[in-house]
Amino acid sequence: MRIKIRAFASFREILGREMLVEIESGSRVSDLINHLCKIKPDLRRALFSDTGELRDYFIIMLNRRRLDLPKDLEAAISDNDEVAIFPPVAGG
Amino acid sequence: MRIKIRAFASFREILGREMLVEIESGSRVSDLINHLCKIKPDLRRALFSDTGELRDYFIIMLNRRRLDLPKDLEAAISDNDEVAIFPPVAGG
Amino acid sequence: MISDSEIDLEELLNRSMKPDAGAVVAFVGVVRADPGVRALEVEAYEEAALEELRRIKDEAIGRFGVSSVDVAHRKGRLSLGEVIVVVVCASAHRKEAFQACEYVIEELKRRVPIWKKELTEEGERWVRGDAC
Amino acid sequence: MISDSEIDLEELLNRSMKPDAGAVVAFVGVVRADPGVRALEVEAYEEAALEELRRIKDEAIGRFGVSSVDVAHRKGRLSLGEVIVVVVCASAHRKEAFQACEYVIEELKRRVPIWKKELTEEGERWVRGDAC
Repeated sequence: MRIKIRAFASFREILGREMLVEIESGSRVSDLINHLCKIKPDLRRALFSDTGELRDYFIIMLNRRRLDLPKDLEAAISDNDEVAIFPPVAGG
Repeated sequence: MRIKIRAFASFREILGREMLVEIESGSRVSDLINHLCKIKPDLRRALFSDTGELRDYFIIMLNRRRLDLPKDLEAAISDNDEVAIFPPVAGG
Repeated sequence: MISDSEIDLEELLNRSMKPDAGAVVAFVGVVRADPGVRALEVEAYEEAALEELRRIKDEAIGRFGVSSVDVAHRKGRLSLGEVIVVVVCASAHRKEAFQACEYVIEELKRRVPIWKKELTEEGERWVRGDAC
Repeated sequence: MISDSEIDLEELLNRSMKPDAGAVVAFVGVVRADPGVRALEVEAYEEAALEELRRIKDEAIGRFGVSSVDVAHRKGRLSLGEVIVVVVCASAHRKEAFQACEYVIEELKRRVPIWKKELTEEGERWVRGDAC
């Protein structure tokens, strides 16, 4: 299935503004993250500490709804979903 | 001595915008009020209840400083003082 | 400032917008179309009002540390929907700008010698002041 | 509204000034001249930001009973002193207009996916968001 990845701010500088990735049907958010970390090793350094723990300085939205991490790492994703990755917001 | 009287809002409609009154040297605020009530009987009805008590729906300023009534009725006034009479403010 | 002529809102705002003040909060009071009201007549004890506004402005700067406070109030005849008062507070931080702006308009309404008369279909009536 | 071009503050304010709303409160955020900063680059996840702004606006109307809430946010390159965000709340009464305006800017900063990068003399740096 095909997932649209969008990235903003510091994560845009790692992943680019937008890309389409092909991933196995039935994948979960965690599978997608692992896939992206393989393509972009800098993403692994941004998302995980040296000891492999998930950092908390990023947000993931699935179809514009914010995921509750780490719980929602197990959320299922579907063909044509839009997944956005970005740091905490700082507008205004 | 000569006192400048200024009146605003409903009190302007009774007293006029501005006038000069001559009053005996050594007079107090209360003397001035009595004098004005003689010239303008409508002022007496605005300041005093039917039983002769001072109402609280007006403010007096002496040289642009608000008087604390009824205490300051005994304040002395001097030649060329400016006394202003008006209802509670309602700007903004 | 107390003025007979229309308040230039944009000019007032632009005056406050300086690169050292990241937050500007403005209050704009508009003549509201209350039932039966056709227009408003605003009267001021101008010298005393300007003195009191200056004191309120200094208090707001002292209490909240804002960098500027500007106030403009109309006098004379106003139509429905016209701007009657503008308060603009600029500050490095937004919380203080909000607090100062609310303080200034509250104190203005409580202390500054200005009065409003409503011109209605049945005649004229002075708006009753809250505080005495 | 999220826009590349300069925010027309007067147009935004005039839109809110209707005779049924006696009180208009506006927050204007300005690019502050922090030490070393030369300009700001603003980036937005625009579709998500507009959805979130719509939710915040509805919350403010529901909670405070204000009659209108308008928000404009810049994106792209901004110079020092330029307007980055404007929130305008109109209400029959001033207390609610102040509360709604402060609510909207606080929630915007906490929830709306927009980011700022400071362009400084030494290079570029993303402004760190407070909430996660």
